[in-house]
Amino acid sequence: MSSLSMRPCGDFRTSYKQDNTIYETKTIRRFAIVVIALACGAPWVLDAYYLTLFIQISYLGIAALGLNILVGFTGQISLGHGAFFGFGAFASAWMNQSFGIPVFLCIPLAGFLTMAVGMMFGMPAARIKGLYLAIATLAAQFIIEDFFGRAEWFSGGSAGSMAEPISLFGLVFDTDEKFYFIALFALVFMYIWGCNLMRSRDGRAFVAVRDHYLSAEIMGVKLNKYRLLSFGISSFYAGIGGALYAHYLGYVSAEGFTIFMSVQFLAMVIIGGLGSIKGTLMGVVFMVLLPEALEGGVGLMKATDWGNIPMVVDGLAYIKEMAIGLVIILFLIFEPQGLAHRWQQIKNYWKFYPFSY
Amino acid sequence: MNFELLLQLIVNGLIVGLLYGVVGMCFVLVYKSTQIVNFAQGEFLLVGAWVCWALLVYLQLPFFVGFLMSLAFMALFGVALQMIVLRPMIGEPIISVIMVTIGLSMFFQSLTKWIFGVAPESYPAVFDNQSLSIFGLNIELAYLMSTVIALIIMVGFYLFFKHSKHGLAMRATAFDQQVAQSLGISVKQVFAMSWGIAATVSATAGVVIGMVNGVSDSLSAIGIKVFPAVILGGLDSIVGAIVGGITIGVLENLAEFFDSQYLHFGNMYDIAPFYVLLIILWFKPYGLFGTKDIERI
Amino acid sequence: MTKPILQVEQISLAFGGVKALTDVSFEVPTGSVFSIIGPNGAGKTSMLNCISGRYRPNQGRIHFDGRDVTKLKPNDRADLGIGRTFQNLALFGHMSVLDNIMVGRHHLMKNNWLTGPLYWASPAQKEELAHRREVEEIIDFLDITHVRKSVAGTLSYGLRKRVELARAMALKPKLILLDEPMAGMNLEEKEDMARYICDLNEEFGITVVMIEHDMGVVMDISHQVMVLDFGKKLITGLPEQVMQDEHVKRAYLGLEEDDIMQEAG
Amino acid sequence: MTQAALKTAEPLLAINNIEVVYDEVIQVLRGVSIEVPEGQIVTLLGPNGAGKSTTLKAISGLLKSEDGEVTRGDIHFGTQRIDTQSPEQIVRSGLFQVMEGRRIVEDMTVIENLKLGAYTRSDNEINDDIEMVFRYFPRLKERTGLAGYLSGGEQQMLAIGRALMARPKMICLDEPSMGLSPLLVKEVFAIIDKINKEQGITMLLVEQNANYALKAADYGYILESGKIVLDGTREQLLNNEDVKEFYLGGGSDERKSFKNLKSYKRRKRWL
Amino acid sequence: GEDSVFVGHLADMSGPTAFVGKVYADGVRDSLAYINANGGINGTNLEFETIDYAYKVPQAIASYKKWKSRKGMVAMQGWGTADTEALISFVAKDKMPLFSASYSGHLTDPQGKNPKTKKPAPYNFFYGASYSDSCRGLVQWAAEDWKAKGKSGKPKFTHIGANHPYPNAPKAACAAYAKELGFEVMPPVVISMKPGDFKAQCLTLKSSGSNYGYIGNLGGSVLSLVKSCNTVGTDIQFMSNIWGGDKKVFEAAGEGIKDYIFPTMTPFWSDEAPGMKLVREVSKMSDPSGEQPRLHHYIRGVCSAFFMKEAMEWAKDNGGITGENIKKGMYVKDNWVPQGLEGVCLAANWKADDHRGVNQVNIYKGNYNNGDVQIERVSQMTLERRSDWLGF
Ligand SMILES: Nc1ncnc2c1ncn2[C@@H]1O[C@H](COP(=O)(O)OP(=O)(O)OP(=O)(O)O)[C@@H](O)[C@H]1O
Ligand SMILES: Nc1ncnc2c1ncn2[C@@H]1O[C@H](COP(=O)(O)OP(=O)(O)OP(=O)(O)O)[C@@H](O)[C@H]1O
Ligand SMILES: CC(C)C[C@H](N)C(=O)O
Ligand SMILES: [Mg+2]
Ligand SMILES: [Mg+2]
Repeated sequence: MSSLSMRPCGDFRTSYKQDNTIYETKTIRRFAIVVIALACGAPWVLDAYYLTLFIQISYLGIAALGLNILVGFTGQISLGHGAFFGFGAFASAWMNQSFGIPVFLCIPLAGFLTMAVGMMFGMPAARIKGLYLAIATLAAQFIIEDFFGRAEWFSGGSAGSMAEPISLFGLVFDTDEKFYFIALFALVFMYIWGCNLMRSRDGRAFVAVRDHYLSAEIMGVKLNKYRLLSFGISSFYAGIGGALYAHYLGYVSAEGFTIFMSVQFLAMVIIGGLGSIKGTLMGVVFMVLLPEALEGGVGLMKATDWGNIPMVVDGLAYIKEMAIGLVIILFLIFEPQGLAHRWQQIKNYWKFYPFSY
Repeated sequence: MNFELLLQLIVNGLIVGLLYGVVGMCFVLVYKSTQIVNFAQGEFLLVGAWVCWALLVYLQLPFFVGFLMSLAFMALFGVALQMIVLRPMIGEPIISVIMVTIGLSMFFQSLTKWIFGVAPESYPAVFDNQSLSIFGLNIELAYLMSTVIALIIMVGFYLFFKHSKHGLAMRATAFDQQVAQSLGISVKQVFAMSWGIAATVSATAGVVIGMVNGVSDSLSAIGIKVFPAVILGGLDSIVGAIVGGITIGVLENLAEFFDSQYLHFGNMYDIAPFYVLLIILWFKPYGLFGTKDIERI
Repeated sequence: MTKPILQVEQISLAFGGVKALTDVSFEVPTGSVFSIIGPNGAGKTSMLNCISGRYRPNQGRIHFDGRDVTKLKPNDRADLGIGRTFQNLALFGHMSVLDNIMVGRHHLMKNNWLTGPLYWASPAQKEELAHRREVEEIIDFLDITHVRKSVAGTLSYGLRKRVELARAMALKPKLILLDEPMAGMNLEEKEDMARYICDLNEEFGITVVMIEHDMGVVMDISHQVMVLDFGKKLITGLPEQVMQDEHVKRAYLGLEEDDIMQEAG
Repeated sequence: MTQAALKTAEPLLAINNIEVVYDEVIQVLRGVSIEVPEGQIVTLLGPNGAGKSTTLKAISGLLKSEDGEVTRGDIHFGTQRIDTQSPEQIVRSGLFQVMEGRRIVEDMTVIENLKLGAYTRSDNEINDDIEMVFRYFPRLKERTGLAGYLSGGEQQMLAIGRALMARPKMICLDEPSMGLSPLLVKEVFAIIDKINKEQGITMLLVEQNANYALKAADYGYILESGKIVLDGTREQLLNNEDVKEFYLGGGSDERKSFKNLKSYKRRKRWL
Repeated sequence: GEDSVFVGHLADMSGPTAFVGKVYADGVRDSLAYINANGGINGTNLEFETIDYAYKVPQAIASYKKWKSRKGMVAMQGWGTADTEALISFVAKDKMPLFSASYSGHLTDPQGKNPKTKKPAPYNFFYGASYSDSCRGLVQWAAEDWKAKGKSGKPKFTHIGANHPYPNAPKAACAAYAKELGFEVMPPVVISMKPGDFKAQCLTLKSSGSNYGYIGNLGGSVLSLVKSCNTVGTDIQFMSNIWGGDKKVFEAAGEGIKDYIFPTMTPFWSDEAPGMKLVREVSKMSDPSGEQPRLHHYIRGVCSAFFMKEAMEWAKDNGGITGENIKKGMYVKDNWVPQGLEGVCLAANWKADDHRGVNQVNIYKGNYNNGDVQIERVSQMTLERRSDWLGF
């Protein structure tokens, strides 16, 4: 019962080091390495469409991981993540344009700049809790969005701003095939960073603050520092994601970073599984592929007889939107704890197979 | 200083604010009894307004008949929604439930667009005279009607929560669903009731706004607009929702005043309430009337 | 018993009209087991909250280890070496038992959000493992090895209490505050718990302040007992002395003298 | 009362060989059968994690909200089968649970909490019953603030008082004496006894304080690791060597001191 | 040479601009289908796909990439300002002509000649006068109107619109020109893109005594503005951009919309023009009855598609239908009107260094009287091709 932990059955470790790894078993670790190695070969196999999807997954995934650190691990809801994502995009473009800082440096710098902004807006977190805080971040969303439209010097105002492609050692990452590697590297790096964060001191402090902030404080955790810091780190991730997005697209428009985007990030995190790093990635993949899959479904529907009546054809766009809403609803009804949880249950099931308990 | 403009803006703010207050109350009602932050609140307005519009335009019903019928429909709608979608979520993590309401909002927004199109439509004229002059400001009669309705609804809400055992049950459910169940409270019933009421009252607001500005998918934006109002007042305070709503209404208009007269920043009308919200929360972390969480260990 | 590690001077605390504590003073000698008993609502937990920093008393001072800590934040007091457990369990429900206990090491560790994520490329790994080793010792000591990877929230009540104790011990405290450590336990578990408390007091030299309603335990393992009633200090003394006090008997134990020994089991 | 006599009396509550699984994988109860005859007090003892609270939650239908499920066996209350019913139906049929850890509604006042207890009733004697609760627990009357600020003992009293407000046929109490001062433990058990005697309310009592529990009860079960390992009448259990040693303290006549315990474990004979 | 070529079509039929997006998209879609059904590009089949990207930039980019890599797209019909601008550098790099419905002025400078231009847009084309130029035309009209009404003093001009790229696109350019023409330019009034209660803003307009208001938004918010301002009782002459005025707006606004000024680039559905025959044929592609009246945005979509078609035909004869050749094809003709659309599409001139295809604005005035929409032409303006207006 209680000793029934989520670990493979016959798995013995002889040192704490082995016990402290990110991956539960050697097999899984090897598997992860093989997947990454295979991923490196993707540009030679997949066409740009798939690469674009992957690149989307990567920059959104990085930002979503940041949100999960804030929402899932520290327990503070943010409705302003889209705006922070946008801030990172503009900040990186701005630093590159205005100060001529090379792009590959601008990206981390944008991360830190966004972190600063995130912490500024996270300041109320020291005093405000729960949904009140969520709405305070909603305010941040609108205030920052308004700022994008207003601050010509920073964002180019309504005209938007240009972002140079990344170049490193004379290599310009301006095609999908090339950018793919940047995206892959960034994704892997930021995910490992996240995994490590969560298994070290500050990561634990975040979770402690989420689970029981009063006792966390008594255990020596500086409450306000960590509440603020989690905003900082989550914005840092958002900033990095945003900056990648900017230099991938080559152009940043003030229009893109709406409350809808923030909500989408939340959906990714919740569907993936709050407080799960692996889950975040699953959620992002889900949310990126869903519209694409539905697009395919819509195509199939048009081909059928009943699908070809005018009411349906004219409404396909709405049917698609409705389907996205519906899938989210159904998904959460049947899997309210997210994909990560389902994954865990499947694993457990097989672990004990054929004994169900 | 242009006092006339200022006065007119303030009156305008009061009246629009009252409407925010009514929508905010529904929001609070759902929150108070289910802990759910309802992101589909705006869609209640939307669906209600479209249904009423359809009854009036297609079936040519007299206004008050169509209006009451759409309210009845919305009560059923709220209950059904709760039964089909939210009931299975009872006991699940609150944030997942909130996400479900976001999904609902996407769903109904697209559904209404599909059925009714993206073009705004006007209601048939209800009053002979569309507007009335107060302090030199013309105010739509529909708004005055809504003021009366709002006041009635507010008193009703107050009595309900203070004196009926259902009010108690709702509060208990909000505090801890498991405990509520153990006391014999049917969590499902409580949920159904609060969603039904919220949908009905919101639809009232939807119809009123629709009469003034036309019905279109943007009605649902009111759902976002009441967030600052509700938070300002305190998430779980009915009185707070009203005060918050009126405050936000007046604030918007004051922001417009100072912006247009002095600052010329542009967009202050929409954005200023959020600045003020941040400032107020800094000093009153639970809004003006929200109850503090009990922090005992 | 040497000089007091904790000195509480004339603490008063009120919540609105409720006077939780009135003018309470006492001293806890270094290395002792000091019990606080008293009827429900007497202000015992409030007293612990004042010591650990959760409540700020309206009046009075608290000295710990020669320092005035009255105005310090809870986390700073943890740094100084005050650990505690809670009456209504306050574990980090979704964390594993191991992580719960590792949080106790928080103030002793140095790696942060920049060095931690660089795990292998920074001293973080070494530090984590070193602390892990010490935590495992505590886990061993408290006999919770078998649940160390379980999620704390799913454990049974008694185990959770033990994990709380482990977490408090992980702080390396000089003073540990225990709020009803035996509540909800059966005899066997109480015995275990009593043994742990004695051991951590004797072997690790940690001073213990304990609130407990089980008179058997209180009498057997404490060096001194203080009785609170309606927020006021009634008496401090050796366990036997306190039990003899007429007022205590009536207001708290509700027993005749002979019953005490018998009932306590 | 003999065991035979008990068995013949038609039980008010009958649990038949139930198994409970949490989260689809964690099995906690492995075939538990318990009978509670009308008008009696039955106690359920057992170490931490044995599954006592789980048993109670299975009875009151609250398992579902914790991702738990009764996968085998059935539970009857009177003539109804209740393991398929919703918690509120169960309460309405007269079975009330006082949950572990008090669980009062912290942001309501004492009176409001009591009124909540009477939620399923529609008569107008509620105010009389509030007075009755105040007679049992006089100190609650003085607490007018929010219940969240009551001390632990006061909260426990409120929880029991709230159960009385429902005028149930049967109350399941989960560790009512936890965290109470000796005087109050005594009081609470006295009140439990009084309620049982005066109002004839049947009780299923989960307790750690075996001394009191067995004294109050007519019959007892011992649950370990999800199985009933022993049951019997009060006398039988009080005289059982193992029960004495592991639950009551002092198998022999001498009471051991907590200070000088041996750290070896003795084997229980029923294992 | 090729059997078929692929054209991608991005449309917003469900997003925030669907109010007109659907209408315009139908025009493009029907045209492409019509072209295909009638011999394609001189025998080359015109394959196309319409994707509703709901005005979301990332979705637009993903669709673009998909078409580019999988379908070998040679040209694209696009929609909004945000996505078109996001695609500028992609289409430039991929040599992919993009015909958008974003008339943002800074898409008109293909070589970055004007120092104000942020980013040259060599592969972007649109049919119609830019937002800036239409606004200039309206301002010119306003200046004449002011004189004609015999008013004295400086007329006051106000830009009204959301703080978004699309309404903002002509803001600075138009204000500069208004000042040139002797207007007093008031601080802009911001109203959201969504319909709402704009009484506060109308009170501002009223108290500032603004005479001419340029509306940069579309559809619903225009309606709300007109309604709110009527309630408040402003005395302002509204002039909207091309998306803000059409029959549907008047019908939805009902009584109360008065002397509302807006520009067009094509005739209306009920107008008679030689080219309208073809337009009606095109319309039958999705409405076989041919009865459904189409808004003028639809017809603009038709023009956009047929200009592209003729450039493709040229390309086919001059080295094959590739993006690069289509671009060249756009520069070949002067005063170019697609065949069969005479009197429908205005004569256009795209040049390698100047993508201001059309510099003409037709200005209309609309009214709603007892269930009847009355629209009359009030003026036609031809804008100078000033070099400092290129890309601005
Ligand atoms: N945060 C608070 N706000 C208001 N009143 C409080 C608060 N904390 C404690 N009290 C009140 O102070 C008094 C003492 O409470 P405390 O929890 O210290 O009692 P206790 O001695 O620990 O009792 P128990 O043995 O039942 O735990 C109680 O009457 C309680 O209601
Ligand atoms: N929601 C849950 N999910 C998973 N496991 C659970 C859950 N609740 C309880 N358990 C497990 O079920 C077992 C029995 O728990 P239960 O609370 O019934 O014990 P108990 O006998 O009441 O113990 P105590 O005396 O400590 O209250 C424990 O091992 C516990 O870890
Ligand atoms: C109607 C408008 C919002 C769309 C337009 N094509 C644009 O420039 O974005
Ligand atoms: Mg206490
Ligand atoms: Mg239990």
